Amino acid sequence: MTAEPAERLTDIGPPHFEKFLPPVVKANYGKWDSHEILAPGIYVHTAESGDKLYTIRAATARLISVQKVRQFCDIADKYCDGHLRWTSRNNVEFLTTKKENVEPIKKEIEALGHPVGGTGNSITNIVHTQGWVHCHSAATDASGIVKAVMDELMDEFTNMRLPGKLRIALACCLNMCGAVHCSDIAILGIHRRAPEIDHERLRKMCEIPNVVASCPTAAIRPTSVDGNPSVEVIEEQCMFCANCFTVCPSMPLNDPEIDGVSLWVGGKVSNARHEPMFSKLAVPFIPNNPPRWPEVVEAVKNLVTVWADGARPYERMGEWIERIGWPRFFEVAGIEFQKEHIDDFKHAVTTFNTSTHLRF
Amino acid sequence: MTAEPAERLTDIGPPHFEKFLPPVVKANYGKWDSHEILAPGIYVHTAESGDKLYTIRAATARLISVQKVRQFCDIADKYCDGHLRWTSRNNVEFLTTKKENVEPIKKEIEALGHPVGGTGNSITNIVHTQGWVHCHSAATDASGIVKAVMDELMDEFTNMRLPGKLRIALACCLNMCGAVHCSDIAILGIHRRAPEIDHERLRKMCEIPNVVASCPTAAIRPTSVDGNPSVEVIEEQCMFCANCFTVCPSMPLNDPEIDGVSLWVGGKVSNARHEPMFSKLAVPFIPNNPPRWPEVVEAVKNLVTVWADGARPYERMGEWIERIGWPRFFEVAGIEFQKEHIDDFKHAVTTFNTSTHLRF
Amino acid sequence: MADKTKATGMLAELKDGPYPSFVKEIEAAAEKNEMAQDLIGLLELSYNEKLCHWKHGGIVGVMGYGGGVIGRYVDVPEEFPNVSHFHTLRVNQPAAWFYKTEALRKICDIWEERGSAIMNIHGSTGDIILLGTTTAQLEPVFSELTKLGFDLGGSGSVLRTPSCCVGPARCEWAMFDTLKFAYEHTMKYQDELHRPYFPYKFKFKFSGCPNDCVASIARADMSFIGTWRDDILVNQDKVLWYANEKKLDIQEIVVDRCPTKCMEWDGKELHIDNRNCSRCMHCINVLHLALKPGKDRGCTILIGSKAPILEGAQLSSVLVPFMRMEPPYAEDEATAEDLPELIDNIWELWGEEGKNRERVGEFIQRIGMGNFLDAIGLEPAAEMVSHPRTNPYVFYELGEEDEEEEDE
Amino acid sequence: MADKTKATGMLAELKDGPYPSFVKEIEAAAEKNEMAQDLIGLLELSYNEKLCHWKHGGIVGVMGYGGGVIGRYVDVPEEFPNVSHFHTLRVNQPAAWFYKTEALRKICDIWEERGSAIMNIHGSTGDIILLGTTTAQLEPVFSELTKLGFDLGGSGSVLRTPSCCVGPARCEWAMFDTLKFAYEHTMKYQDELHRPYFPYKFKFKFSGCPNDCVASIARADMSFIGTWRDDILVNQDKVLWYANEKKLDIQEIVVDRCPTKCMEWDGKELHIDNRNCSRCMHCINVLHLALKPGKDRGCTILIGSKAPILEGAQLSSVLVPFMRMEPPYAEDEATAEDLPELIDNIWELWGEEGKNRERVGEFIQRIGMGNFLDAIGLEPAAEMVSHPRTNPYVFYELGEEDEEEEDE
Ligand code: SRM
Ligand code: SRM
Ligand code: SRM
Ligand code: SRM
Ligand code: SF4
Ligand code: SF4
Ligand code: SF4
Ligand code: SF4
Ligand code: SF4
Ligand code: SF4
Ligand code: SF4
Ligand code: SF4
Repeated sequence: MTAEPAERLTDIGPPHFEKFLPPVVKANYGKWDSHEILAPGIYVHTAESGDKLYTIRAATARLISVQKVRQFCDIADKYCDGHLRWTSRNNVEFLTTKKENVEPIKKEIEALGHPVGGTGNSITNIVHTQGWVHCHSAATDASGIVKAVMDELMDEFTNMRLPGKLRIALACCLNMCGAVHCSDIAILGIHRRAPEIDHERLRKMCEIPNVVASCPTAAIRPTSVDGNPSVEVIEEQCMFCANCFTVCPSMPLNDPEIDGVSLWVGGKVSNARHEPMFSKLAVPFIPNNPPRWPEVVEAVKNLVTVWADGARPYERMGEWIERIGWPRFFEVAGIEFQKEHIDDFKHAVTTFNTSTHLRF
Repeated sequence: MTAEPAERLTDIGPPHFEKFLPPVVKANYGKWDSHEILAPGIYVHTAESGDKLYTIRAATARLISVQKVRQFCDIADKYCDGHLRWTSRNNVEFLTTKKENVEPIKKEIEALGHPVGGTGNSITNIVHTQGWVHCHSAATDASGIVKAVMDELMDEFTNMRLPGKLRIALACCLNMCGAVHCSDIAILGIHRRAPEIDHERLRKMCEIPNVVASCPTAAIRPTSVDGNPSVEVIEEQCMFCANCFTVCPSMPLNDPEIDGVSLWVGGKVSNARHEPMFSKLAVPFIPNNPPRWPEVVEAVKNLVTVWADGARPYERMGEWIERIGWPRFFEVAGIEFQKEHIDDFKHAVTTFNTSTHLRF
Repeated sequence: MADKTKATGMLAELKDGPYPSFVKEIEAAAEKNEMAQDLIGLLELSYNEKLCHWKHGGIVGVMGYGGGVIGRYVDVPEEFPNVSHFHTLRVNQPAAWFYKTEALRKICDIWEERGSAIMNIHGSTGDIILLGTTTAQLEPVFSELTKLGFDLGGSGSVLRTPSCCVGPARCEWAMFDTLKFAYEHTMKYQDELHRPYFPYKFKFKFSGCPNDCVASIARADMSFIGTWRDDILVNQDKVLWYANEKKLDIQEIVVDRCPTKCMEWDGKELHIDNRNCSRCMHCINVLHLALKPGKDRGCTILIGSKAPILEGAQLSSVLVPFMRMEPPYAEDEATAEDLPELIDNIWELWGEEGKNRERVGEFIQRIGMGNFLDAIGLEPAAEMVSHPRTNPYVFYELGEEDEEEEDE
Repeated sequence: MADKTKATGMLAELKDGPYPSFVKEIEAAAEKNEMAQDLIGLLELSYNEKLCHWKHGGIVGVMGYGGGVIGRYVDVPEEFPNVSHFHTLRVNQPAAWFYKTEALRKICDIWEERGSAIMNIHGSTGDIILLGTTTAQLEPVFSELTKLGFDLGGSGSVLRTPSCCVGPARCEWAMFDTLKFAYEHTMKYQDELHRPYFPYKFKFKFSGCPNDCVASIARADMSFIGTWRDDILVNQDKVLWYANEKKLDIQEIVVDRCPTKCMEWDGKELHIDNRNCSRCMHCINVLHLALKPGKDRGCTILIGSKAPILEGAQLSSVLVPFMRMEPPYAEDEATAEDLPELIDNIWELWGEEGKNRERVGEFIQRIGMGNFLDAIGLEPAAEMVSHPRTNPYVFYELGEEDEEEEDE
């Protein structure tokens, strides 16, 4: 490492969390006794000491301007001694020990356009990724679909009338930065065409062995084009994962008419009742239809509805489907079961129905 | 094909089954109404017509002399109008419409040394294979272990006091002709050393590409030995499946001190309650100890006992273990969990515990 | 010299005990048969050395057949010349293993004269195994067997001897005629059974109901398992009889063990939500005098089970969720009339594209179930999987619509 | 020209509706910020063309760090010169995302001056994402951030920014101090976080209980999830209160949903067979005023989860069934004192033998879990698997005993 100017700070890490904890949290750290949800988005935690902490949770778009952050800060300064936090699903939370502050906070944050809710058996914020706002990999936008879907589902954010929690996530490509692979409903951007190779640029920018190694299905082979070393893609072996593109920019897969979105269902993360589960393919393909992706919104809404109608209390999407069986799920959801639904990757054989357990 | 003598019969297939069905079966074919187990090994089927058919089931060793078959025939001629059958697990069954024949048949067959039983919630005959009696692949004997184990478990053949059915199977090598892969308890002959290559004979007898292709782990590579083409085995990659030996006799794996037996538990075939399940590794290795394999007998007996003690009515071995969890199974069975138990073949990752569901 | 007809040493220790002794069987045969005598000696050697003494078989068989005989040679022929050749013949059993003594006695006679006088009744696939004879005796044995009306079963890369459960012959739960289908499939495919046209072995097994008494789901490349589609027939009086007379705890033993939890019991009536019943048979098995499968019967066809070599063991998986196996056949459903075509399509595809020694289950793994279905002309059905894929590695095929858009 | 600070066309349609609009956020930023203005235009272009307009980043960053910045360039720089460079900085969040307004406002000031005035609170890994600036601004932003006490988070083949649930700060179920462990692991491994020593990325996440509110089991190479070993604490009066006052159907909602069926409810008392409880949290979640986790607390450590690229997605699997995370540490159990060594051993092994871009979960798949355990010095435990192997393809290692016998 080169010598650095004396005053340059590095490797200092984040601020110690204690600097930011509200006094009531410090005082009762690790000694909380119970919580109760008072209303959607509003809960109170009671410590063994008897101290109480009220939390008001509101939706945010995650993509947020400094102006808005300052407005949040204004509320926190006014009611919360300057304390606030965000949740693991990008909702903002205001923390106060004063019960009388709860309603004013709710009013002010809602006035800013941020509905309060997302607690208990509701649909909370969608975990999502960059999309066309920042990523070169995106097969679809992130923020736009999320906005359109949440607009439609907002009543389930501000109410707690669902059978259980429902977690939606979106990732704009198979890299799955939104970790959609374990969500009740996952929205996933997909390519459906093999990379187009720009041999000229590839020669300059990419290491051929790395490119070849990047392909999970061994679809990429070294070859020579016009006397120069390059690669070729065996199209029948390509399943459009874009890992080659991650490694080598000269192999883009984007295509406005071919790219789109797939929907996945029945994943979960918590260990409550059922072990964590992966999401499974429900709708293989919906075209990109900006700005409001109406087909995606409708399909997600439909999934929420059939689940809400069919599930027993506390049954998450995947638990409900396991109880009724996948054939019945496809039936009630009105989705046609297709070739795409049948696994053909490495562990495919472990997903086959090796029994005569069938419902007719 | 060469011309055949005119009288030579081929492709005639087996006799039509109707030739061998007892009259009462023909009369009530497909019209049976119900059955009842009157005593271990003895059951009656009642037809819609009211006709009754009594069945007396007795153990046989499967490996049987013509003399014994004739003795069975004598009994069948005397009491059953010459009708008898074998079951899918190699027990012999005498069929009669006369209730008064039941006891005499039982007496006579028992007098021949063939106990009556194997019905209902019992341990029926062990499905097994050739072993040292006939197969070149055998890592252990079949008939000997079966005899020793069944001698020990005979009380569970002649009684019906177990929680559910318990099916034991034995295969003398990984080819698993006994299809032990779905048994409550499976006894499996195993090699534990890589093949020794007889390069001289290999050259004459085996096709090198076939040999190379036969290895599931790609442990076999073409090489040349003393200037002649042959193969070599990368020992760390060999897991002793002997598939190369099946294809090429010059690669034997047999070794008196290294070969032995492993035990597997919790498989099932029927769809009753739980879907069919594979058996899972319980005891990785027990040395061959003829003539009575006392360690194997003891280990099997122990498995039967812990299951019989712990299972609820109708819970098969695998269902019981699933309920109590594998860690508890290893604990109550007194078996040490070892590296060998952890899968490392193709779908290994699907067998890992991806939850915090743990019992302490 | 010791008496060659008697086991001494280690083997003798396997003569005692309540379970029938295979050693005594060999001894019985050995009284008049020299092959059986040498088998005793050879086995004793194996027991002492903990080693088997058989060598690979090479190609032996009967004329015109590619299977049915397993060749076997001993590696110590000097010591045991009578088993120096010791080939087995697999004799195709009659469906469901029913016999008349007459036929059995004749087989015994043939085998006493021309073989070891020892057999397996039955082998794991279902054949009668005639255990050990010389090459010279193969044709004569075959000729006498066929005269008696018996033929050889399968071995090698052929259709293996089909087998079936006792089914309609003695079981009230047989949802289709297992014996008939086993017999007919054996007869129709005699050529495939005797001559190795396939990449590897192929097995059919037929079980009349989900209890699967021939282990078809674990041991057949194509498994036929009876089932029903309508409601379970309930005789409530008999249910009460089980509860009151037999003191059977219906809640614990039946209702709580139901895998889909689709039953309710209020102490008086048993209610079944048949739409959610997965036809597991448990309640019927236990309350068999009170419950019976429905009347709309047929079978589920599954594909691909096998032992571990090469790619790991497989269970069969659903290929046709429901097929009617008897008339009247409706137009819009899968029926036994479609079976020959289905089988042909599978064999044709696997025959052409299967690798040497690749079972059909492994073949499907390699090419993908979706592609397999496409190629044999079956529609995908959700019943085929326990759940849809979890990985996003989908080989999307662009539809016409997409292609057009692409051209724009 | 149109007003560059306002979305028109397609984007404008995303301004209505009850959910907060990201378009309005960009507009707000755009009032004073030219980067934000060009972002509106660029996004509108993407919406119209259904295509993203970003190119790969190349290597940009702050001096001495190998991560923390994602480089990004637009492919239409002529049209949108203000986003021609548009790199993001990942700023390491404080544990559990607690802030004081003072700090947040200062970050806003920095970012308004030197970046796009747009950010993500938070990114999927947990960082504050400062969304878009020029190469020239990277060092100044970094310098101002560090002066404020903030540092960059991870990107590339480094330890990624650890994250944790709110845990003991506000949750009664935190079975260990998630904030403390997240903070300490962030501080201890600053070097690994900023400099790419690894084959690929590595993530730590800490959840206080099996509810796993940071999705650690799905999104962390090493997942720490709180649990307990002793009995669930039951307040029977409060259980009755739920039953009688809250009219909660304890049988259906709690007992029937218990995955191990280890509970009984007779209308008066709730009985738990704790030996069979799998610590799923369900009953505690529902009856939270009546039931509490036991007092013998610690965490389960799991390894290997990740998104699908390359070998398919994985969930983390059990590595250490139970580790005590606070004193007093007993001699004979796994405790947090063993953690540094465990982590070192894993990193060393994976660092040496992992392939380029091979996550630790994939590495374990490749070398085998058993070998992995051997190499890092952990004993195999039945808790690590959902069931033992079903295939007989065991790489037996001959023990000394066997070897001797072999030599004989
Ligand atoms: C604030 C937050 C933690 C944080 O550090 O930020 C949090 C906080 C709480 N969670 Fe959570 N969970 C939070 C993300 C999660 C996640 C992670 C995720 O969704 O990505 C999960 C796993 C989700 C999954 O399984 O896919 C999660 C699964 C749970 C569960 C299990 C629910 C289930 O039945 O599966 C509970 C138990 C319950 O609600 O009864 C729970 C319960 C709780 C409680 C009641 C714990 C407590 O006593 O304080 C907290 C608030 C009440 C409520 O209803 O929201 N929390 N919780 C996260 C809020 C996210 C949001 O803005 O909506
Ligand atoms: C005779 C035989 C069929 C044949 O064609 O030969 C047969 C006959 C019957 N079986 Fe079976 N099963 C026969 C092999 C099997 C097999 C195959 C095997 O073991 O290889 C299975 C699958 C085993 C498994 O799951 O691993 C089998 C699983 C069942 C079941 C399901 C039991 C369960 O709870 O899992 C039943 C139902 C029951 O017993 O209540 C059943 C029930 C019956 C009934 C009661 C059916 C009936 O109404 O006649 C028959 C006799 C009573 C009894 O208790 O044995 N049969 N049965 C086979 C006797 C084998 C023997 O000698 O012991
Ligand atoms: C005789 C029999 C065992 C017995 O004692 O009952 C038998 C014996 C042999 N089997 Fe088998 N198999 C026998 C039923 C089975 C079964 C069970 C079944 O059919 O239900 C299986 C498991 C199911 C399956 O098909 O996968 C079976 C799976 C194998 C395999 C592994 C095949 C695989 O794909 O995994 C091999 C190896 C091979 O084919 O190369 C094999 C190979 C062999 C060979 C030919 C040995 C070899 O390596 O070439 C054995 C000859 C033994 C001998 O010297 O007599 N045998 N074999 C069974 C046939 C008797 C009969 O016709 O009735
Ligand atoms: C910013 C962020 C998405 C977001 O909007 O929140 C993100 C953005 C990118 N991720 Fe990610 N990942 C982000 C969290 C994740 C997560 C979630 C998590 O950490 O909990 C995952 C799934 C979990 C995991 O680690 O597997 C994730 C799995 C990937 C992968 C697939 C890795 C794999 O092993 O399967 C890639 C591809 C790669 O590494 O080459 C990737 C690659 C990328 C790259 C760098 C694109 C690339 O191909 O090089 C993206 C840059 C986008 C951009 O232009 O800004 N990102 N990425 C997240 C980081 C923010 C933060 O620091 O807080
Ligand atoms: S999911 Fe794909 S497109 Fe979206 S941010 Fe991550 S890498 Fe970029
Ligand atoms: S997109 Fe994926 S499958 Fe296709 S060539 Fe690239 S790396 Fe291979
Ligand atoms: S299991 Fe192996 S040793 Fe036994 S008969 Fe079959 S092939 Fe031969
Ligand atoms: S025994 Fe099996 S693993 Fe070993 S070399 Fe032979 S085929 Fe390969
Ligand atoms: S499989 Fe079913 S029909 Fe066949 S014998 Fe067994 S119980 Fe009866
Ligand atoms: S057959 Fe099985 S699934 Fe159907 S009701 Fe009976 S026990 Fe339940
Ligand atoms: S993971 Fe557990 S301890 Fe952490 S916030 Fe969620 S419920 Fe509380
Ligand atoms: S924590 Fe889960 S497993 Fe344990 S008793 Fe409660 S519901 Fe049952």
